[in-house]
Amino acid sequence: MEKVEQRLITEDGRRIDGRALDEMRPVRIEAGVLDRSDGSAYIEMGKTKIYAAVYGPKEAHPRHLAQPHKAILNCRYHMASFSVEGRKAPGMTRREIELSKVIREALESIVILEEFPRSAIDIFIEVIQADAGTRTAGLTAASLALADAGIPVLDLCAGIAVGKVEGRIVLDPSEEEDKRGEADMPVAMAPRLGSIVLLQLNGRLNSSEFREALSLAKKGIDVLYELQRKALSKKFSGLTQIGED
Amino acid sequence: MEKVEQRLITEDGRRIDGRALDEMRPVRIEAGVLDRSDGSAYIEMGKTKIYAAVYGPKEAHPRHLAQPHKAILNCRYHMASFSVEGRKAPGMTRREIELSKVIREALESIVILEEFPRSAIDIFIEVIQADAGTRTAGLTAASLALADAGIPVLDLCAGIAVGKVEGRIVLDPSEEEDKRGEADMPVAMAPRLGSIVLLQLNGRLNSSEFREALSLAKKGIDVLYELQRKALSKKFSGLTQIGED
Amino acid sequence: MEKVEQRLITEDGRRIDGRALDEMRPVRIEAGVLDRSDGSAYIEMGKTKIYAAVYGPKEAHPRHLAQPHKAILNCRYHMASFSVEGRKAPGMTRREIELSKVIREALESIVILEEFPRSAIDIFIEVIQADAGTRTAGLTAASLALADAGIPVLDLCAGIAVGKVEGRIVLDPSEEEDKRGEADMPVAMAPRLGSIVLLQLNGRLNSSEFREALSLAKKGIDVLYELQRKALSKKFSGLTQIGED
Amino acid sequence: MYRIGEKPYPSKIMRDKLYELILRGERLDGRRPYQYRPLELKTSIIEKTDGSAMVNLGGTKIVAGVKTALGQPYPDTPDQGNIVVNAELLPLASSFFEPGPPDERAIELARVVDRCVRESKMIELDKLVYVHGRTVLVIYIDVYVLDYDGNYFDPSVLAAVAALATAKIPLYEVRNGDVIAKTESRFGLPVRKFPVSVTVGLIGDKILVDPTSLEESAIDTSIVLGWSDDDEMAAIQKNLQGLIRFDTIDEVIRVSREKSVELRTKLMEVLGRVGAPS
Amino acid sequence: MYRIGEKPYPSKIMRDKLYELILRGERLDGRRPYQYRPLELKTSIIEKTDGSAMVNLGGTKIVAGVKTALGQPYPDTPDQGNIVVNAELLPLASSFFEPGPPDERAIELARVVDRCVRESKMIELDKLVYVHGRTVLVIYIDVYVLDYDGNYFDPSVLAAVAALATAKIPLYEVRNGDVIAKTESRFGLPVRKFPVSVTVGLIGDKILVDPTSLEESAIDTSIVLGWSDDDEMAAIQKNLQGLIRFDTIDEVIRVSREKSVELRTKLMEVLGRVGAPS
Amino acid sequence: MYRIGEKPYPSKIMRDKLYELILRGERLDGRRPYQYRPLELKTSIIEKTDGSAMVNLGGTKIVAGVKTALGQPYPDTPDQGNIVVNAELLPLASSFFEPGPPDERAIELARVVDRCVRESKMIELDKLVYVHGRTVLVIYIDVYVLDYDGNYFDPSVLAAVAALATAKIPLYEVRNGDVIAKTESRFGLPVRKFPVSVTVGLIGDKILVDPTSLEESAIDTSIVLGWSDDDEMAAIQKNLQGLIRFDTIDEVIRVSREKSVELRTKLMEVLGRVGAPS
Repeated sequence: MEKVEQRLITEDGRRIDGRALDEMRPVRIEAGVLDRSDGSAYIEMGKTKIYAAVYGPKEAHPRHLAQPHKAILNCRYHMASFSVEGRKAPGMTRREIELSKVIREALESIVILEEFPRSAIDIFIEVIQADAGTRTAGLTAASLALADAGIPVLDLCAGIAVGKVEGRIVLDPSEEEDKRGEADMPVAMAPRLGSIVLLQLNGRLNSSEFREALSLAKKGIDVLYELQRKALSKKFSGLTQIGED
Repeated sequence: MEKVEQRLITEDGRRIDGRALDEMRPVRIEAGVLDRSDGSAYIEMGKTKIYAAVYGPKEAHPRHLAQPHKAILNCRYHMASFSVEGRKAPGMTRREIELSKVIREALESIVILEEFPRSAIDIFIEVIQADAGTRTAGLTAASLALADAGIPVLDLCAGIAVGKVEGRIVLDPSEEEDKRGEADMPVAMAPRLGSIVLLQLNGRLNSSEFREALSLAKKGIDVLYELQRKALSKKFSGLTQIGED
Repeated sequence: MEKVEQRLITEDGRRIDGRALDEMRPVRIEAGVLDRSDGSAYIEMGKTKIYAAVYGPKEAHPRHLAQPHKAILNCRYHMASFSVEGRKAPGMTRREIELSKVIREALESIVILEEFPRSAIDIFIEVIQADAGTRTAGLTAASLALADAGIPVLDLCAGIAVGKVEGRIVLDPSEEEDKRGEADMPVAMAPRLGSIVLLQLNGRLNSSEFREALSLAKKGIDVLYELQRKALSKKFSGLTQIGED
Repeated sequence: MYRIGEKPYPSKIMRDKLYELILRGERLDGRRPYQYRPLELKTSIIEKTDGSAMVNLGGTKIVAGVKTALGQPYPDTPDQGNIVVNAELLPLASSFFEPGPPDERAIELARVVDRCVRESKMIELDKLVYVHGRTVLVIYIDVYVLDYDGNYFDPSVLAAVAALATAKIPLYEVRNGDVIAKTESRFGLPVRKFPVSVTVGLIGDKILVDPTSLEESAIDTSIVLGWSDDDEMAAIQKNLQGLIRFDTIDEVIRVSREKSVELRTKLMEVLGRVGAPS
Repeated sequence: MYRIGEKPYPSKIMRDKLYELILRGERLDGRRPYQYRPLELKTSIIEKTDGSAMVNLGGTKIVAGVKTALGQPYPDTPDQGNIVVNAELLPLASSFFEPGPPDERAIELARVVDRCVRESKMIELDKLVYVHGRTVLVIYIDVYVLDYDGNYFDPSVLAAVAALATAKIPLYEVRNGDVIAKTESRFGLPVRKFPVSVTVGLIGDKILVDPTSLEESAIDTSIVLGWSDDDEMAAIQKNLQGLIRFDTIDEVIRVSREKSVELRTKLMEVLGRVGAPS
Repeated sequence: MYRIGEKPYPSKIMRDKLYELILRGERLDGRRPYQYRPLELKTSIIEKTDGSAMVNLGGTKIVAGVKTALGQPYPDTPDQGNIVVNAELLPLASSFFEPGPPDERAIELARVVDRCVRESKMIELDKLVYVHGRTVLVIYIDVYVLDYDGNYFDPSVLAAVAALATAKIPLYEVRNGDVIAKTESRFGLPVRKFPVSVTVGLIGDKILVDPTSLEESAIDTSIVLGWSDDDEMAAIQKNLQGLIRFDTIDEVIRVSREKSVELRTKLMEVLGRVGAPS
């Protein structure tokens, strides 16, 4: 434990890693990165590195889980043992089980499940390095992987965390800011539907801070949404135009 | 550990909590205490507090467990983590698994399973406070919950423990008597059938002590059986007579 | 830990237990030793003591595992808690799971699975004492149990380990030789098919040592194969000739 | 993967009917949209715990118990006591629940209760350290759902908070590095906040609070908001599939805040406390 | 919930036939009602254990092994060694058994063996304490059912008791608080009782002992009685569904007592002991 | 019992076609029988590990990470550091893989990687002891299969070895029996061998290397050979059902040895090392 901790925000409103309060970390988003799955994506946000893959629609299994009028969606958010400081023991933690649930519920909101009765769609999110914002980055990659798999959706969705650090609302908190900050609020939206698909809060915010945080999240999500669309168009133009990279 | 332990039975035949040797603790029995289940009951014996609920008959699941000529009975005896001194780790202990089996076998003896081929009846016993005699109290509550669910039985059954403490046979041992006594014998009977449905012994008894213990148990069981019938009649009269409590 | 360890091989080429380099431990092989199973066998190699039993062919269960054109083979290699130095915790270790796989794959090579579509054959190997060479001895017993069950096979198979100890290739290493030696190589063959069905190596061997080890294993396997055939003929002659032992 | 006992397909007819009622300010069970079901709260019901509470919210019944023990702090908080929350959806409470280890819903419930208690700073955990980095108080909170008619979040938070607020622990003394319990006298935990959660159901552009099990299968989605005091949220959890329209958020915050004050007032009455703790 | 490999529906025809035979003093396999199957008992068969035994009772084969190690006593018995019993119904023993962790039947078997050994006070556990409250002998008893034709209780108790009675452990010495094993010399455990169990099957108003697997599916119910010596029971376990009529109990006690003497005599012969231990 | 996601029945037609191609020195994807697919190897890709590597071998993608920590040695090797290998066949890599704890294939993969590293004596484990019998370095190697088109053994061994060879650990100092990490400077592990494995597929009297997923379902069987250096094997694992004819063994050894030299050369290039380590 350090005796005197460095301030997280300088007097001129810069963060430890030099970012402005409303600035997200460098992002890289790619579609179609894994061959075996029906759709896949890769995302990097700072040092956070995540693969997502989609299998399906396919026969639901075991059979009694099949729904007569729609597909079921399964989702597993999982972290590699080496993805975190120290070493995570193999096996799903309670945190991973909870995040799998909220991510699945977010995606169930946008996938048109009624198109595939009696079938199942499996979504696998593998965090190979975790450096804050993994649930929202994982969701962003998973949404892209669904689109890459050609599964019909109402909209893409993307997510990002907002935080409260030393009294200020910041976009896309780093791990250090997350750990030492006052609040962390992961948000995901389907922008074209004008809707929130994921929303959680750890830590304390009053009503007006909450509104500020939500607006800031919207700003970041719009950027990610654009990157998702570019990644898709790059993937599909690459497939149809011979000779292109 | 106390150096000199208090005697459990005084010279004039009174027990630590003031009871006579053949006296049970205060009992409270109610039927129909939980709304969601098909039948339910609550029992208090001293500080022992237990809920029981019955679901079914319903379709057996998974299917290959279904029996063509009768219902299967499932039973889970489970203790809340906070029900005991110290804290029980979540999850079923070997003791809970054994008791689930002996309670289920006792109830299988009285339920007319042949009335519901291919179906299942689930019985859940939740001990929210354990202070000796939980398996027999749980069975007593479960039998009442079955009747409350309208499931046909050959008879109600009720149970109580008898113990040997400082050489004397006592009814309904307290936790202290159980821990420091020489023997603990849980017994359950279906009185109208003239039969024992559950019988276990931990500790040492000779043949004549065994016979004395069994008679004493019978005495206690007859009281509980009467209380079960009253609880049922209170529940069902309450349902049919408008305006009654 | 001993400061000065005894040499494992004397100057005149004898091993700690008096065996020659190419000499296996005393072996006992019996068929039909357990009544409930469809086929069974018992093997002792030195202090290694193993039972094997076969159930099937029978209906595959759960159903979705059934194969339309052949039987599935299940195999469990399991060690009793008391079979080893110290006490193995109950439950399957990673080692037991791996060995179950390689033994099953060896047996799948010789059983004519196509004769029993949609069915399952279960093989259980129980090591009640482990003193080196258990996987190959277990496989040898399992192959005999399959034959005892009357399941059609292309050939019997038998196995034995070979080791490298103080630079010398030895047959059927003892536990001490296994622990302190340079290499341990379990081998199993179907002699009449001129084929290897199991082959593993732990430790270091160069190409020529490998060839020497494989030849030595073949020598041991031929002996075991003969003992398997004798055990079978003893079992079946015993069944048909009245009055025989 | 972890979806056990999933609820049946929400019938479109039921949804439309509920929406129509809400438009008129009504509900299926006669309540108004922003009205909770009758709430009963009893404390100190399990003598073997350090603190306990039973809550009935309409047809949903929760029991929570608190036990404490000495233990090691987590490596990253050597100067704080520990909180461990476990929740179980008992199979006797509903045919939606199954026996076995906690499923994803039970884990979510436990973690939401945990966040309400922890992030609100309800307990002054730094006062529960006896030997820095070595011996602290560990507080186990076990929550059981005994009967389930929708909305297990709010009564679970109430039960956990009431059990904590009424818990009595021994006085611990440090002698030569050993921590010794003086069991003859018992004291309350250092409580400074009384968090409550409010579950809001969303249906189109309308909202309601405290949904029943039947309503849960008809609404579009729902969200749980944990208020640490009248002015501050400590936890939020959107917790069913479905969309939350941007234009409903302000009303969600406003109503949940209002209801949180109402629930906290009721809680303080039962605890025999008025206003903020000393 | 834990019922794996449940036995098939007892055919009423089989039950009636068995009852008729019993009325005439006969059984399906030619035995008399109160007659055990042939019993074989061998000890010291697993060299890597401290004690071991194999028992064949008709077509039921059991192997038991005892291992010992130093360990901590349980908090509530700081002045006693520990006994840990584990039993497994191996899938090679019967198509009724499946691979996997011990099911409810295996757990019941282990706990009945445990009670026979523990409640009979077979082993003087207070002589196995080396440092009060800190270091005691832990005795692991592992029982495996290798072949199963009914009644795994009685041969399991016999195998466990024979393995314990013949076990040899090192001499332990305490030096400066450390407990050191002197492995050069080995000694027996402090044994003072030789418990045996008797399994009684009930069919209407009649009883029989040591049921086969076929009989287990025809009788009404069964009960296991553990006798710590000729005059005292240490454990009872009714262990199948079904009713025990009050009017059969005296006969159950009488017969089980008689058979327990017979089994104990056989056990003592194999152990080379006559009468009570010194 | 542990067979999850077993591969479909190898069609006889596919087998015959593959065999015909091999006879002509060809393969389904245009390779020659003894030719590996394109290999890419990158190290230091996960900043939070002590060492990491990603390997693409055709359509098979593996990531491996190394973490180290202080721990206790195993009782039978008090004078050696520990290696712990874990492998997972992630369900995103193939429809043959399922979520859940490692199945028998993942366990086999981990144990084969472990043997290649351990039996080759790649790491001088005796240099990783800080307090004899009490404090040693524990090396955790975690291998994940991210995309699977056959042969996960060889790229997993390459990834693990590359991650180990590039790992940087703190300098540890012993002061008064305490082991203290000096994190300001980091050093490589004591590496002296560079094991690689070669997977050989067998089909009748012919062999091929590095089978794809499609080929795995057509070949008769396969075998993995771990070469610790140019002249010595450290591990062998026959790993699919099927027969290895005696008359193919010599060719298996010869070819695998040759390919191991090729793979090791490629590995050393990436690691920036030439020839044997100092």
